Amino acid sequence: MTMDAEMLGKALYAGAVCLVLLGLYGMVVPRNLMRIVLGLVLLESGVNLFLVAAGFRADAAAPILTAPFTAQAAGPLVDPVPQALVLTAIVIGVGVLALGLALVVRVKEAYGTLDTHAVANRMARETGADPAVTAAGARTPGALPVAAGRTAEDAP
Amino acid sequence: MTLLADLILMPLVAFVVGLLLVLMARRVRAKIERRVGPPFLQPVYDIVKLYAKKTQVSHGVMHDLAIMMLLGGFITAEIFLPVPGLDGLAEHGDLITLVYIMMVPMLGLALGVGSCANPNGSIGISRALTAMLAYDVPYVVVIVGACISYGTTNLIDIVQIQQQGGPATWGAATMPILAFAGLLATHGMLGKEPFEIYIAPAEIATGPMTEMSGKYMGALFVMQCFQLYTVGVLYTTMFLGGGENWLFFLPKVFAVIFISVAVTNVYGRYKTDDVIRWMWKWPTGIALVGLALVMVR
Amino acid sequence: MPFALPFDMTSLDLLMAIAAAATVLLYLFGTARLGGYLATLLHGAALAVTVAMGLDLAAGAGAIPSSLRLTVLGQQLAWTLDGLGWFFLLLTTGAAFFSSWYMAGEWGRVQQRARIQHGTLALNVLTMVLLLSAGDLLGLFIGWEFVSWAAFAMMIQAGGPATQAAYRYMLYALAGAMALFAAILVVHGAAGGFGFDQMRAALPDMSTGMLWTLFALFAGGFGVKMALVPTHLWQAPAYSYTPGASSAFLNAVSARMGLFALILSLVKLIGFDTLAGLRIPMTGIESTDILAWVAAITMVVPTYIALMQTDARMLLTWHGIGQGGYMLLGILVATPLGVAGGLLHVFNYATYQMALILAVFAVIHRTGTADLDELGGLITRMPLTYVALLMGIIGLAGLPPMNGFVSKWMIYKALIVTQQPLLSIAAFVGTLGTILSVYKLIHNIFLGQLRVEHREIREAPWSMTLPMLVLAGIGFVTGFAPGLALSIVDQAQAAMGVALLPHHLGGVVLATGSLNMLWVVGVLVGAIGVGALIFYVLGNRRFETHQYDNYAGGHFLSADIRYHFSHEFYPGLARVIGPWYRGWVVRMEHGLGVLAEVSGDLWHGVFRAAYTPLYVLIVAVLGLFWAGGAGGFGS
Amino acid sequence: MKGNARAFASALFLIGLGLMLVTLFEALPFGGAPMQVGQAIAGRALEDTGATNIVSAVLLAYRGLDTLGEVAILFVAATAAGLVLGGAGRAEAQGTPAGFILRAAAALLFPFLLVLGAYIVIHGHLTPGGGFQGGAILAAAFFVPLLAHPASPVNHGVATVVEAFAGAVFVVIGLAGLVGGGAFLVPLLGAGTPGDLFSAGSLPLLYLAIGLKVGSELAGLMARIAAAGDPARQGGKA
Amino acid sequence: MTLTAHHVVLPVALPLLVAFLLPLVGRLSDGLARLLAQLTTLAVAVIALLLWPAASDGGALVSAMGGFAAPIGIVFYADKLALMFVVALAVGLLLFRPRREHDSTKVQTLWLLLLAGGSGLVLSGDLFNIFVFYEITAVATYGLGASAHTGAGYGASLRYLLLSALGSAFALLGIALVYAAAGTLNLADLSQLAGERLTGPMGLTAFVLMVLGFGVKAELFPVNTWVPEVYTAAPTRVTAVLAGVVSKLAMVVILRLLVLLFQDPAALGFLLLLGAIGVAAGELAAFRSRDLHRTFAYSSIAQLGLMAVAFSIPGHAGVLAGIAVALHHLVVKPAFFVLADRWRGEIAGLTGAGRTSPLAAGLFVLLSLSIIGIPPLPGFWAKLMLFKAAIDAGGAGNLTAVAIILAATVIEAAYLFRVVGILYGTAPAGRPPLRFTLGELAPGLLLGAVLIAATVSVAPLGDGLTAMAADSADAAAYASRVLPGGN
Repeated sequence: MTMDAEMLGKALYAGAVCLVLLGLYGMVVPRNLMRIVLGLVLLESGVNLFLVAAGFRADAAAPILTAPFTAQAAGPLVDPVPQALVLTAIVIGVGVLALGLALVVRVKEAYGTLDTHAVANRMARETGADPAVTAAGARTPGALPVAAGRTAEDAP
Repeated sequence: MTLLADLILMPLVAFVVGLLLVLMARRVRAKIERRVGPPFLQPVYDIVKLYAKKTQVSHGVMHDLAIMMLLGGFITAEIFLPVPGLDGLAEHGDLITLVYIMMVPMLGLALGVGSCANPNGSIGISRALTAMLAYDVPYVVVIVGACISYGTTNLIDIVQIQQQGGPATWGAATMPILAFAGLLATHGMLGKEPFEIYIAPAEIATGPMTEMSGKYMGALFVMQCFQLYTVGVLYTTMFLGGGENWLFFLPKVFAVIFISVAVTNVYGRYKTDDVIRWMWKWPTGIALVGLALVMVR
Repeated sequence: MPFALPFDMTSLDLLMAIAAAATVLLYLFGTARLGGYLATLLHGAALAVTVAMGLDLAAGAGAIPSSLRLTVLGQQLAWTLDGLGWFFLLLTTGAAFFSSWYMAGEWGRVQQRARIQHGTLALNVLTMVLLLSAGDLLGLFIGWEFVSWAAFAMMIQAGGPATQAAYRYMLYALAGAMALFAAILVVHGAAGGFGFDQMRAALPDMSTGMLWTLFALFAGGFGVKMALVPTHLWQAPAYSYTPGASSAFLNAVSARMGLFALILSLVKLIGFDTLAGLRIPMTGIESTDILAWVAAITMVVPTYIALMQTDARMLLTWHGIGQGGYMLLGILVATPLGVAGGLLHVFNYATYQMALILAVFAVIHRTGTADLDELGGLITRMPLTYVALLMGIIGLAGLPPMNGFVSKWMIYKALIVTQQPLLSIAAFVGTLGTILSVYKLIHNIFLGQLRVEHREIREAPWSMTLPMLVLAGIGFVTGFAPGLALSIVDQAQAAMGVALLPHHLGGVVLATGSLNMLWVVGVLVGAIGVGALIFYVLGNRRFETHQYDNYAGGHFLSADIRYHFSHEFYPGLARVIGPWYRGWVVRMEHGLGVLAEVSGDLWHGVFRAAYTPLYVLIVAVLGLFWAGGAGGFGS
Repeated sequence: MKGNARAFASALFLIGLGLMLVTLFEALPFGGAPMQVGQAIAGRALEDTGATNIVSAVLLAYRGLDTLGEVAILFVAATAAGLVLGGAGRAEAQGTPAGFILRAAAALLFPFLLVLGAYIVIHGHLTPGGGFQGGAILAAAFFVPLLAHPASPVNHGVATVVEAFAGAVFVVIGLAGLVGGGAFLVPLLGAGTPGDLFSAGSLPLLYLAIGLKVGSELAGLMARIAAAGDPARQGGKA
Repeated sequence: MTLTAHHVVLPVALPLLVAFLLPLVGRLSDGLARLLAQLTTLAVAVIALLLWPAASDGGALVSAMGGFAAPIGIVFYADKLALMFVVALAVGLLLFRPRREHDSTKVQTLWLLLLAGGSGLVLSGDLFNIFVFYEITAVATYGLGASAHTGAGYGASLRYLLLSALGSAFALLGIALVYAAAGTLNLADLSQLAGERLTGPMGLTAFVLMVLGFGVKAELFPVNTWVPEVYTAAPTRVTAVLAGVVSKLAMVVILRLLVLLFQDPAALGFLLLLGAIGVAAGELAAFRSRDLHRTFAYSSIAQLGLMAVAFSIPGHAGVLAGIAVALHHLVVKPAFFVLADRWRGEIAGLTGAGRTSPLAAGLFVLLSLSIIGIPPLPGFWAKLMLFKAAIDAGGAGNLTAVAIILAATVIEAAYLFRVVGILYGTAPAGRPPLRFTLGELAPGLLLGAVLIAATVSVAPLGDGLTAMAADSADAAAYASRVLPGGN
């Protein structure tokens, strides 16, 4: 394996690890749900990068057969399977992200804030203490929450 | 045949010796109070007078039954208490049985007094039972200690063991501390002055005897005779080597009762709590020390 | 078998069939007009079969097999009845018979849910039959759970405070059951199976540590049901608030299932010699000594708590706990005399405790209350109940004419002969406390001043007084001739593998002082006769005065003045030992509850936290570190 | 926990995690992938499926079920978002009109995006790209006009019909294999000559179905989120 | 038509087909869409049952997707265990179809996709394919969790989505590690290579990541904080299915990983630790919860912890115990949630509810007795199997786990019978009677009947389960059936 392939490998893995760490930091530390969703995206891209890197072969070409269309002619090929997996993983990421954003919109409407502690406290109060939350009494999505801003008890 | 003789003789002997003991007690009290004291047959006169009374007031069937249980209980106790020459049924019931048989009359009295529905009577009985609990704890320790050291609970064997070597092998000699604790407990058992919390004439108008009159009071007097005799003989049997013959036996019994009577007339009455506290502190402590010594051997 | 059975059914199967049929029939027809008598009939039949089995066992049958077999998930469960099981079975069916007889009459009609009471009583008998005839440890555990839950069903029906008491009982019972489950699992681990013989085979090569855990788990698990001291708080309220006849049944028998299981596990399976071998290293204290001291404390402390009770039922149930201590102590002496004394005490206790509880409920039936401060002077109104209660308390206190004295005497004798002074003193002190508290019971209810409102109450109906008096009669007869009961005890003692105690009709002959109750009771009765003679012959005829013709220190006692002395009956004693009741065990129980709540809140907080990804991260890092460590990094 | 304490703790743990991951990846044979399965597939992909783009062969033939699952996930996400956003009453999608450049370019871009998307979808089995990539471009094609004129009402009618049929076609092709006694998602219609448009049997059909489905779903999804109102402009501070 | 091995894919393909078409049908008429959805679910259940005899005699039905043999293509492996869970899922979804006010075509679609995802999860024999089906189930669960249209519903679903996505990323990282180390994704192939490729830190790290990933749905310790929120906020019928059936499917996946890939004691120890903590956490939190929903949510965390402890015991005894606990919980928990559906709000507010609806209270007592493990109910036999397996396996870890479970049982009995006491208490005047309509209670009573039937026929049931466990715990048999000629 030539020197640059070695360096490329290191760079790829280092990149993947950095993305994963950034993603995790983005999910754990911030208080705003939107930032956590974005952290999630970073994390998933890091994992996808690692997944692709797992199939890389230094002296191999991309798994597309050109003109003479014979297997032997094209020489050693990079492992196609991880590339297929990554495609699926990316689409999964998109799907989950879309649903996440939809929920973020709804939470913002329902509670007027995206701060995890505030949402957690109001949710607990809504289901825990307030037995009146029966199916019939569901709050229609459109209704504006009573206290729009951050109130005292939302502190962590 | 001899058994039938024993059955009849033992209670009578007990009654007579009891009367003498009561007389001795009253004489000693008189001497301490510097007066002559009652004539020789005074206890007999008292009992006869009470039985001869015209009006015999009863408070229900249980009151009568109590008197019967009283006398019956003590008569049974006497039969199971071996005295020189008369063994009675000691073979069939040992020391523990005897202690429990002595409680039957106490229970009978309590039931009788209870059915009199007199508050003084009830308070008296409550105090009597509390006193019983107080003095019985050291007494039990003494009994257990004695039985373990003799290795048997059969009264006849206990007497024989003590008589083998004369005074040297008496209970008091081999277990002096236990004997002394036994003496203190016996004093409490007699219900005499420092521990006389259930008669207490000043506070509860002679307690249980409030509603007793006529032959009921007479029965109580008889009970007193039996009680003095039984307690005295029991202590002698356990610690003073019992009696080879009556000549040596009676002085010992009288000596035991004399000590108790002498002490009685010098003391005022304890409060109920103090009776318990005193009984559970000194006699029990001494008895436990005695017990420890016995166990060490 | 004295009578031939339809097909290859053994007598044990017949008994199980009767018990099962009783449960179903009584639940359906309990409130029917003749429901009560049907119940008595069925329980009577069960008693008859048990007695027949006894004769069979006496004829040397060893054990009565049952055709009930069950193989589940590779476990074979079988049910056979041996002498030990039969002894407790006799008590169970006997107690059920008297309890249903008591319920058959007026008491049953006045109950709102007699159907449930009848049904649960029959259910309890069925579950106890299964427990007593368990053929292996798994069968024992299943039977144990059945009995616990059947008792729970019986306790909870009264509602109100009874539900609370039943809930507390269920927690204790379940904790005990889990300890038992752990024990049989430990055995399974060592012996590879749940069978009794497998356990015995595996005993020699068990390490001492494992034997200690087995001992602790068995003693703890079964001790909870017997209400040994640290776990005794639940029994008094639970057994008191159960309605009438069921409470009598529970008091007489239910707690003794714990003793049966303790004997089965510690004596029959592990055996006295192995237990004796188990010593605390430096001190030479044996495992049985520890249990003996727990039994001693169980004898003394609950008795003196009973002394302070003001409710008659609570007083008696607290004594129930105390008496349990006597039985265990007797058995743990491990000599033929001690074991016979302990087992005989189980029999005697069942007779007088049941009589007492039935009497107290008869008083409740008539006066409506069991509070000792609200009663008094009932001897004139309810003489028969008085007699039953009197004979009962003489038995409970262990005084000569009644059978209670015989078994207590044997226990004292065994303790003294085996040179254990402190334990025997504890036993005596326990008895003294009992005497005081039973006198308070009979005085506050029957003696003293009759209340105005109780003037017209009538004696309890025959259907209630008769069972009581019969039980008291049994107590007196087995007191007069203890040999009868001792022959029953021999069955159990033989099955336990302990040498039999030579005895005759009157009692026991021992080199160190023997007891012949024929003479003791005979002379006592004779002497009382002489006392009666003296009473009636000497002195004039007696005449009765009315209760209010009393004299109290210069004060004429009229009806409206309330002068019955019953509240705080032993004031002096209360002042001395009052401060000793510091309720350590109550605070310990409360502490456990708080601990569970605090840790529950802790976990509740964790689940409600808003930053769970941090926990996930932490666990991931620790997991990887462990994985790395375990796998050997870079290897 | 206070804010910064939590940040510090998580940073600490992250560094720990990072170190461990790095040392772990050191042990991985980078560049020398074991190719246990990859080598076999690379060798036989051409004559099995006839597709020159081996990744598409893996995607549609060897791991066809993954792709079906993946499409299903997108569909689930779209349905769930629809359920969550509901949005029946969200007709008046207010919003500031886009800038002039966007409005002008939108009309111009639309046809090019369509052509490019279609090309990538159709040539999926020959050249890099395929149903998903093409579908995304198609979705962008339909989304750009929406960005240009946010006020214009979006009709989901057509999109759902296309979506439904495309998904159904994919599964029916799969089941067709089953009917003939073979396995699910068997490549049908022979391999054809490698290189030309109509080769690799049923793979292009599958890719077409995927392309349409992904395109309509993503477009519908983005439209619905946009219609639900921009979270930033939704009253109250973030 | 005769059912061949290849028809194993139908439980996945059929619901997907109908799900894709449902929005169209929904436009025509809602009723038709709901009917079609339920018919499909019924069809899946019937197919799975028809496949049962074929699976039981041949050991398992193996179907290679696209005709490509094992290591290259994706393989479906349907043994009795998998088919049983497919049937359970289908029946569960039928039994607990959403109530009128929560129902719409979209919910029906999600219902079908949950069925497809769940079946695929259990049937699939390929690691990445399992991950894809896991994601389908997860996203369907997010959607259904929010279908109550309440603020709490959205909030709970969002937090659950974030946690689950974090878990999925870890799982994907784990799968990538496995692929980087072993080069193949087929479980059978991997189980043969596991010997030399997946041992050491690499394999363990992959295992830890995958357990954290799949653990989210299997309610394992660190990643189960979403359980109380989602189970309380979601409509109760959804919760009944999620808690009852879906969480078991994820646990089966973890079982497959354990049995086939990671027989390493360190891995088993890690799962044992998570399981034991889960049991303790679940029971203690349930002891302090104030309403029935949260109590049962925490109780299901504890039960799943029990399963994790069972599966962490090597050999088929552990697997048998785990399956027994899973099946028992699968019957009991939904029935509990049926009760919780009507008895909402503070537990204290339920006094006297037992008198107004005695049948429901009777059911509650029966279920509590079984979940505590009182003989002769099946709960007892399940726990007995678990304890026996743990004790036979020996080791300090197992013993402490048994001790924790025993203590937890007492706490479990405490909070369950505290509720029983309240139910049978005397209702304060003026409280509207919480009466159960028979329709509402029907699923609960049905499950109660199943419980009693199981009690009666515990012996044959036990033998069947033992055979199933012996088969699914046998990695060699798995590999020989899947790999052609077992290379």
